[in-house]
Amino acid sequence: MSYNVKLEAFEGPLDLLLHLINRLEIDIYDIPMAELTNQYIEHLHTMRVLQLDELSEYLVLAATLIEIKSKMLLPVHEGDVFDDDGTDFEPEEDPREELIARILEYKQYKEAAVQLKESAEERAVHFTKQPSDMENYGSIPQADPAEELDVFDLVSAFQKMLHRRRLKAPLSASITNNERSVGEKMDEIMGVIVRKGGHCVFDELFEEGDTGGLVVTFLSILELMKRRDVVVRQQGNFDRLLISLAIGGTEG
Amino acid sequence: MNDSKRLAAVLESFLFVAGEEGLTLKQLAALSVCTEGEVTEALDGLLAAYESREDSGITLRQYGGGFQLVTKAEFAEDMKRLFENPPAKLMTQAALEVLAIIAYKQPVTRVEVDEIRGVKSERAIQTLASKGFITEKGRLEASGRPILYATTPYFLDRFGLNSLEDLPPLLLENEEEEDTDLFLTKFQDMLEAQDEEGGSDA
Amino acid sequence: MNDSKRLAAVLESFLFVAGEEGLTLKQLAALSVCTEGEVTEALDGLLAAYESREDSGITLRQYGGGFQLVTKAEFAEDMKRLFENPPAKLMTQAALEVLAIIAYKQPVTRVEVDEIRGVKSERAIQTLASKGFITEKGRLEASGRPILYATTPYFLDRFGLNSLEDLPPLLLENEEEEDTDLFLTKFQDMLEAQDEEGGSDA
Repeated sequence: MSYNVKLEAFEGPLDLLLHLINRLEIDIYDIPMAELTNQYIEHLHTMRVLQLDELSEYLVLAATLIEIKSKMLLPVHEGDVFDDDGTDFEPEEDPREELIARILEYKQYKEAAVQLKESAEERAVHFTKQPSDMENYGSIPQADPAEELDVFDLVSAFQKMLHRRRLKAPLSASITNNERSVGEKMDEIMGVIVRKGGHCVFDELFEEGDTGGLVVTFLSILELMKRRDVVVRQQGNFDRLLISLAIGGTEG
Repeated sequence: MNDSKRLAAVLESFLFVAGEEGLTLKQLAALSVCTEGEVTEALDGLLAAYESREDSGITLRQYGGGFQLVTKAEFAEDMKRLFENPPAKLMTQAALEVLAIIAYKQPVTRVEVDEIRGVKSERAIQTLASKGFITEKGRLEASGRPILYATTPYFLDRFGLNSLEDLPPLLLENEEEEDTDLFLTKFQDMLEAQDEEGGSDA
Repeated sequence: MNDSKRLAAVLESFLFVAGEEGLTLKQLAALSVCTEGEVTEALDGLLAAYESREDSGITLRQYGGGFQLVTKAEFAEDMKRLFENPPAKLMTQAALEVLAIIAYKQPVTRVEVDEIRGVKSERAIQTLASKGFITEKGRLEASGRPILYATTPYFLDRFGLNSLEDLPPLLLENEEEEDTDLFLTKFQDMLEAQDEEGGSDA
């Protein structure tokens, strides 16, 4: 079970290295290899709970660090390197150069990722609407959905829908929470019928749009009928239903 | 900021996002944390502003129990240009959504597709069938015996897939916190319904 | 009616209908039968009007090359009542890093991404593809013909970018100046190297 635990959320060996460089306030262009290597390996020990495949990636970098460190310990090329005027200076390649380049490149993208995230967050405060349904206007969609499209457009379309649905899903839930209970709704319906002079067209009670509300209204009417507080009549087939206050309710 | 103007602006943004579905007075009041009276007043103001502004292409409409933003009737002719010659992107999104759902969840009924999308998909299904991307695949043994839809070999061909297994996996891992919302969970359940019980991921 | 105001109104109604799909300048010009210059001017006017009106809840933005109407940022908190669940954490740090690398270096292979990060990125790439942020873009003409990845227009939209040129420039740590520093530093190192070697670990 402990295999899965990550001590700290490092995104890989380079991320750990960057973290150490920042923490130790190391000049990235002048890395003290011995210190950094020690710290890195020490950190690996405390992170020994890493998954094996991740660990191997950390170990590869550890090996690189050790290699660089040992290269730097080798005696510097004798001879003309230390000429006073430097004319004969032959720039020996710094064994750290490649590492520095890698760290810098990784750092660039790590910072770019932060900016991307900020950019996405800025975008996320603006909400949009679904395209209007053109079928309402009588147009016939004839576009070939596969024209110059690939399977990733399919995925994009799907994700777009998920995103939209994700935003919308709670709407009905939050509205339903505001709905009255059946008891409250029954009182409300009785009030409406009384105000309308004792009669009310069935449909008039169902003017609200959301399903939850409609269900509550319907249940309330059924309950009122059951209690014989109201009577529902229909003149003929397909006629509108009329709800009336029950005269001299038979309750009791 | 002037409070009544702010309320008008908030109502406009709610109505905008709700689009064609519209919102009832009650919903608007709940969402804006105002009384229905205040909302009614603000909506009157909005409507007056839309109608008086010459540079406004939209206006407010009341229907049944609700309100919705709509394009002004006077631009019907211009709208017609859009509907008669719609940009491909506008037309394909619906069809692609339906196709994606059918591809991943086949065989599936129209009602199920509607439920996942939250809108009617009949038209898109017709279009897809007439293009040969999907086909009927028997009927569900349930009341009404609804038609089951599945993708065709032509679909695979056009999207460069060898088999349905080549469809990129949809993101259904719990790892991504983003997706632990109600809807996706529900969708996940639907997809995995046949499979295992949701055992503990120790 | 004032023509430029009418154009603004017509554009608003098109943009309203298109919603999140947006419309490009070119499409708007074609649909409104105006020049792109006229449309640009009218859009500028619309934007200024939205931004100055206190009773306006919407405004204009350009994402992924298309113009779209969106709700104003200042009402984000109110909008959250409509959605309840805040629209989520974006994605993991790993996925963001991979996305950044692909965005800047596209088209790029998985191996290149792995090398920059020093870790395997396969899973993150899968996540990004299934979210529709990246797509396969052909194959590299090299041994194994590895897949090349690139970002999608959907990525631009969700990250609030109009085009890839809008990506913030990578911070190059002032390479020019640093180069000379590096040289000097290096030289110093070498001078100091001898001293250090004796003392430290071995």
